[in-house]
Amino acid sequence: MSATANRIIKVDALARVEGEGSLYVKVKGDEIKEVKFGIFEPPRFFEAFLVGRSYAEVPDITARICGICPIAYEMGAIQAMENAFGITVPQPIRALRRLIYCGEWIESHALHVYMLHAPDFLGLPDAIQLAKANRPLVEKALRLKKIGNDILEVIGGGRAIHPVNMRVGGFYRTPRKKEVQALIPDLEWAIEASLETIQVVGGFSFPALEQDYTFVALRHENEYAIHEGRLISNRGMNIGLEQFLDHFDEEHVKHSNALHGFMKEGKAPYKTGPLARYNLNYDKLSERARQAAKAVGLGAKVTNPFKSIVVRAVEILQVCEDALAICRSYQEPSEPYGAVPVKAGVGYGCTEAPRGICFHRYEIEADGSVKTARIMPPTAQNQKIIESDLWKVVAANLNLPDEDLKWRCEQAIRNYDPCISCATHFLKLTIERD
Amino acid sequence: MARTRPRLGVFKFSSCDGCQLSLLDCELELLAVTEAVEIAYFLEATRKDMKGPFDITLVEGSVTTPHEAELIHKVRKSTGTLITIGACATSGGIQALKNFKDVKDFIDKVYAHPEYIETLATATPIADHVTVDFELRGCPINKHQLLEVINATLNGRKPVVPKHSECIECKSRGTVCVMVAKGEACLGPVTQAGCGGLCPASHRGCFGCFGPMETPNTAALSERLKALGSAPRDIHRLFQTFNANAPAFRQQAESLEDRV
Amino acid sequence: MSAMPGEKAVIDRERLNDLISILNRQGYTVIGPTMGEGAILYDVVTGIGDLPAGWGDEEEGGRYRPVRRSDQALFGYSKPAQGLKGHLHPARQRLFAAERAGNGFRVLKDEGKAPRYAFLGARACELAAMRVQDKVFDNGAYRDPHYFAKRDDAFIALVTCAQAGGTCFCASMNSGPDATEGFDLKLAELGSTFLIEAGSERGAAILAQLSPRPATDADRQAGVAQIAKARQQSRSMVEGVGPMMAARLEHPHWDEVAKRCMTCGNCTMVCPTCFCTTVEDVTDLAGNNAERWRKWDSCFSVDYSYIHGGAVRSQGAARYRQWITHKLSHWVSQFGVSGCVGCGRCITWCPVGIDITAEAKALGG
Amino acid sequence: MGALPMDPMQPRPFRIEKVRKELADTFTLELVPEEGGEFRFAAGQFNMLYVMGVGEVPISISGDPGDGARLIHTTRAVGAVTAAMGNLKVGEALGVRGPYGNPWPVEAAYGSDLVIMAGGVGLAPLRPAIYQALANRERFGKLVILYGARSPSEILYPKELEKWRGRFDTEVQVTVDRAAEHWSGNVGVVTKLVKRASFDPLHTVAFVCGPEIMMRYGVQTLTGAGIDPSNIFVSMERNMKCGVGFCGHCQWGTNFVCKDGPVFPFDQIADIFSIREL
Ligand SMILES: Cc1cc2nc3c(=O)[nH]c(=O)nc-3n(C[C@H](O)[C@H](O)[C@H](O)COP(=O)(O)OP(=O)(O)OC[C@H]3O[C@@H](n4cnc5c(N)ncnc54)[C@H](O)[C@@H]3O)c2cc1C
Ligand code: SF4
Ligand code: SF4
Ligand code: SF4
Repeated sequence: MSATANRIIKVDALARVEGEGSLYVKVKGDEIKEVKFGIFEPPRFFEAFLVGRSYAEVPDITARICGICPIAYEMGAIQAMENAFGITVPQPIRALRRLIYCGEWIESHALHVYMLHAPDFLGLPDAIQLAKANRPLVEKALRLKKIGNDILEVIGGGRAIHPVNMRVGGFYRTPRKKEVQALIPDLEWAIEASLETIQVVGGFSFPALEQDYTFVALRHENEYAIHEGRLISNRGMNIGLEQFLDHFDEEHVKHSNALHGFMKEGKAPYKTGPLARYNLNYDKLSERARQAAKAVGLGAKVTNPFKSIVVRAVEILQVCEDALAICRSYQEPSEPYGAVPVKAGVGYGCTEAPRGICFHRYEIEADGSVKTARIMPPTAQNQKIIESDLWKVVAANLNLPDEDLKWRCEQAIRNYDPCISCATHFLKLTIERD
Repeated sequence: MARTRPRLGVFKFSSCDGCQLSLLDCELELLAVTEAVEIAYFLEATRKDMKGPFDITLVEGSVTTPHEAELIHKVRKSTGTLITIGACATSGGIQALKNFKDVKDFIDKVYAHPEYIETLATATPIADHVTVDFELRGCPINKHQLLEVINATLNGRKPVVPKHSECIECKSRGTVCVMVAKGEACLGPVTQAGCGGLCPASHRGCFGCFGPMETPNTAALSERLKALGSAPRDIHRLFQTFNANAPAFRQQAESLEDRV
Repeated sequence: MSAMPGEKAVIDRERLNDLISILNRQGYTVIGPTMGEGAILYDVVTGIGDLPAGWGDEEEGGRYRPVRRSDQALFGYSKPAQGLKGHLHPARQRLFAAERAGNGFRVLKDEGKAPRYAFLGARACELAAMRVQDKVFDNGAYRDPHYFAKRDDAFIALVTCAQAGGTCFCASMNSGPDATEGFDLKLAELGSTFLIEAGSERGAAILAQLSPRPATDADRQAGVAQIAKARQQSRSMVEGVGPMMAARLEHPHWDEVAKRCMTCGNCTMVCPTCFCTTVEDVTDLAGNNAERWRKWDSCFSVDYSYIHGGAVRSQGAARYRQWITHKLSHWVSQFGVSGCVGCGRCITWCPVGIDITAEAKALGG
Repeated sequence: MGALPMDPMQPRPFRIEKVRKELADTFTLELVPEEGGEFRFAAGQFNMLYVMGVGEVPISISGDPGDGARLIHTTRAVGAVTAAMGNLKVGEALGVRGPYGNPWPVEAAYGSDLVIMAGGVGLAPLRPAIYQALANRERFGKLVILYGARSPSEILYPKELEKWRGRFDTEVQVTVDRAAEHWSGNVGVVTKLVKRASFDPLHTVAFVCGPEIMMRYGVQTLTGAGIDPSNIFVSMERNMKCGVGFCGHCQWGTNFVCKDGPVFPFDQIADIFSIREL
């Protein structure tokens, strides 16, 4: 192929991601002119129509931002309200919250690892083909995913998508002991299955790409942070949620309906999600999780984004262990929820959605209505860094035929398990070479 | 009885992805579904991008942009049975809240460069644009109902998706009525069954994910909610959430507007 | 003491534990009142600890609240939220399964074994309701084996009411608060003891094992007084309601009720005599295996009266009319008994508090 | 507890011996029980027919009550179950429960004139009565068959109607709502035929079956002609899920159409016949 010929590579819609986005790559000779990861998911204006709603409705409404990680939205909104009203929930409620979040992680990670991402490493279009090649593996994957959903259903009030049971101050109904204990045998199985998952995906071959990322994740003293903590980075940042907007911002760029997040300092891109969590909270992983990671060659630092699939597998193990421990020690709380002293104020919430931090800030009026709402979903925050990864991937693979390059780019995007619905959704992948 | 495998397409419009995820959430049945139908287009699950025509198409999401308004006609032309899934596709969904507001104002609130945003003033259900063969309600849909609709379509029977009230489902599972026993505001009596009666079983009132039931007497319910102490504003909010644009709910909310 | 049917005796309340264990040993699953999530509900009980000691209920049109009593009565409420219908005539019941065989299909034998129920604490109105449903499911020409598999052998330990609930009107329907037949044991809670009598031989045999002592006159009188008190009810059904309704099938009042009625069907779901069902056909994806299920239905749903081209009862008014005229009038012509036993559940559990006795009065006027 | 006693809700498989397309949307199935034996029924009774996995619907028996060897049903495909039934092929199976319901009182009409009035597929449930009457022709006075269809192409059993018309002892009159060019017969509603028919109203029994609106006018015309309401019989349709009085769906006033009907003497239902939405 001549270096000066026009090459246009076009993929209209990126698959195996949630939502709809596009990629546009312009190459002139060996020079990359432009890389745009665009999100054409039609805007749905959540922040605008939350205004005037009651604080109590916000968790259910924000859940609808994303069907893949509704807990991230419900929990973030709930914590923000509790923060505004000065509520601290008792330990058993906190444990249940972590448990349901573990459910979302198991479900989402199992879905992504096996059904969305693994086929890339195996050169298959989808998990259906994978099932043809290795049906027992896919059956196991589905069972693992189901265990995540079962947790969501038991704690969330009967459904995994947009669960109905979480509220400001606790839960509408706390599950009975026998309902929670019924999850134990499956979780015991899930730990074995996640160990096996680490083995399987750890054995994939990973395209070379090392990046010097700025990682941002939640950090909690006593646990692998999921639903609570301070925000830290590998560059020394350590802030409370209320300082988030002092350090981070987002901008509206033409090629995307999602706002692009950046760090104010140096207007720099940053990375959130599994790799960030792993690198920043390695010490909080369970011994078993660290050993399993080590067995497939993962140390305390991982900077190849393609290895995120292995990190996700390690995280599945971690949350299965956490979930099992919570189920084993579960005692029915005396009250499902506490009083909610509504008052005017500002509240912040931030949790680790499976794909990264999800930040909420609300201003509440004295009658409990929302005055302003601001939500920064993980995928919006990762957009810039995705583009930066893509830049490198394209540069390193210019010799690949269009089809292969396109696929490699898609795979690089899928490293982020981007949830475009959240970020606003339609991924069009266009690679233009002139 | 060997049948030819029908081709299934799954399309997304403005939505949260939750309804199509419901298909992947059918963990125990998923492989059987992929054996019974050929998944020919389903972006969330496969890179395979097969062109139509499709025998069965599932459409998630509502029409909110000029592009979507065009696309839905192409989808209709390329499919046999068109099934819409979810509140977005069947009534406009949560984003139809913008129908009641000034969209420009919304865009200004959320985006720094409103000029980049291409959107229609309304979010509308698919059936407002093209003929729909079956509407499956819910925010999100119930995965068992989704399987039932696929199954019934394959087997040529009428899907068992009753249109009666949520109360019937609630009572059938033995849940204690939260409105009667706790005085909670509940949309169950005017909401279509389908979710399985989740909210009352979780000790809270139904908030209408499945939209209006077949003959919803929303006025009678509003009166009752008022008597139970709900402020008109709260009743208005209740009708104007996940199925705000469904006619019965929209009208009830409108009739409360002067008192909000 | 040997207990003869009809003879009254007294047992201590702790003896209920023995009663439950004897029934369990005889293979019965004992169903009794429990304090469930938000209301008193029938559920499996394994000892008196499961019974709702000290709980009563407050009931009005569209309103129910469990309330604490000043004593520790085990049966101190009026009636559980839903009756025993769900046990004998479950909300979902598989009728049969079929599998494809060659060109045709085979109907598979149902190997399922029906549960053997003992109902502890059944109220007189609930027993009356069972006897109403007996007539529905054995109509002379056909007998429903699914219902009778559970009903035929059911053991009934009736507990008469010590007081009426806010919506009860069984006295005017002659179906309570006392019953004279159809039970195996009949109990009345008198403080820490129970007045008890057997209504069948198997009841008598069990009673003999409960260390009964003969009832004194004072015990008997306390029992009589209790029933008399429970007969004091704030509601009653208008007299001659059957013929009256049959003559008012076209009446402006139907449209008036329709303004309030939400056609939600709660009344039919909680009614212990409502028997209507629909069927559901389910298949596997390949269509090689099928099942047919029977599910509770309600005359308030549109599909209920659907015939090709449209529903017969498209209007809410017509559906409310079907319900109340069936309960109070047409049922009598069909089965020789009223379809309403006056339990008041439809009044309590109607979310808007529509009151069958008030509507009957309004129509009669 | 041992095996459940005979379950009235359980269908018996019958094999399809023959399929005949009657009209564009109407077909006749001839069935024999897979387990062998005969199927006995009375004219006017119906069966619940089960298409495996699709559903079960009430369909009148339209064959000859004198012939127990074959069970015959004529069905119009209007929805999911009837359409699926129409797609069944010879050799496939259909579930049958029945026969149910009250029959046409053919024997009670012995000694009188018999008027049979049918509209559309309503002729199917009456055909067994016609077979029975013809088999016992000498026991009746006049035998009059009045039939109305929407158009000439929608006339059910045209050959048989022709055959019966050819008999010297039977009067057959056919009319259509909308005529086509080649149609030289009557045009108009079926009730118009009553005037022209010859029978002795004081000694006549009439059977009426067709759409409810047609039956309403039919009964009016027949009583107008002097037939006593107690001698007029109509066959009613209501939603049915069980056919044996358990499901409640077919209630109509005090009646269960499945067991108190579908055939009713008009005088017994006259007071509710015209109440809307009952
Ligand atoms: C006693 C009796 C005898 C009948 N005899 C015949 C006959 O000989 N030939 C014939 O073509 N039709 C007859 N019908 C009508 C036939 O039962 C309906 O056309 C059929 O039930 C439609 O079912 P579907 O699923 O195809 O249609 P849909 O319109 O999809 O109906 C859905 C469901 O509603 C119910 N339903 C709809 N229409 C009727 C109806 N008219 N009666 C009862 N249930 C209904 C059924 O459960 C049906 O499955 C008779 C009906 C009754 C009550
Ligand atoms: S109609 Fe009402 S009062 Fe009568 S038995 Fe039924 S639920 Fe009880
Ligand atoms: S009142 Fe309605 S639901 Fe109840 S038995 Fe009568 S017809 Fe059936
Ligand atoms: S009477 Fe009450 S419970 Fe019954 S359908 Fe009407 S509103 Fe619902």
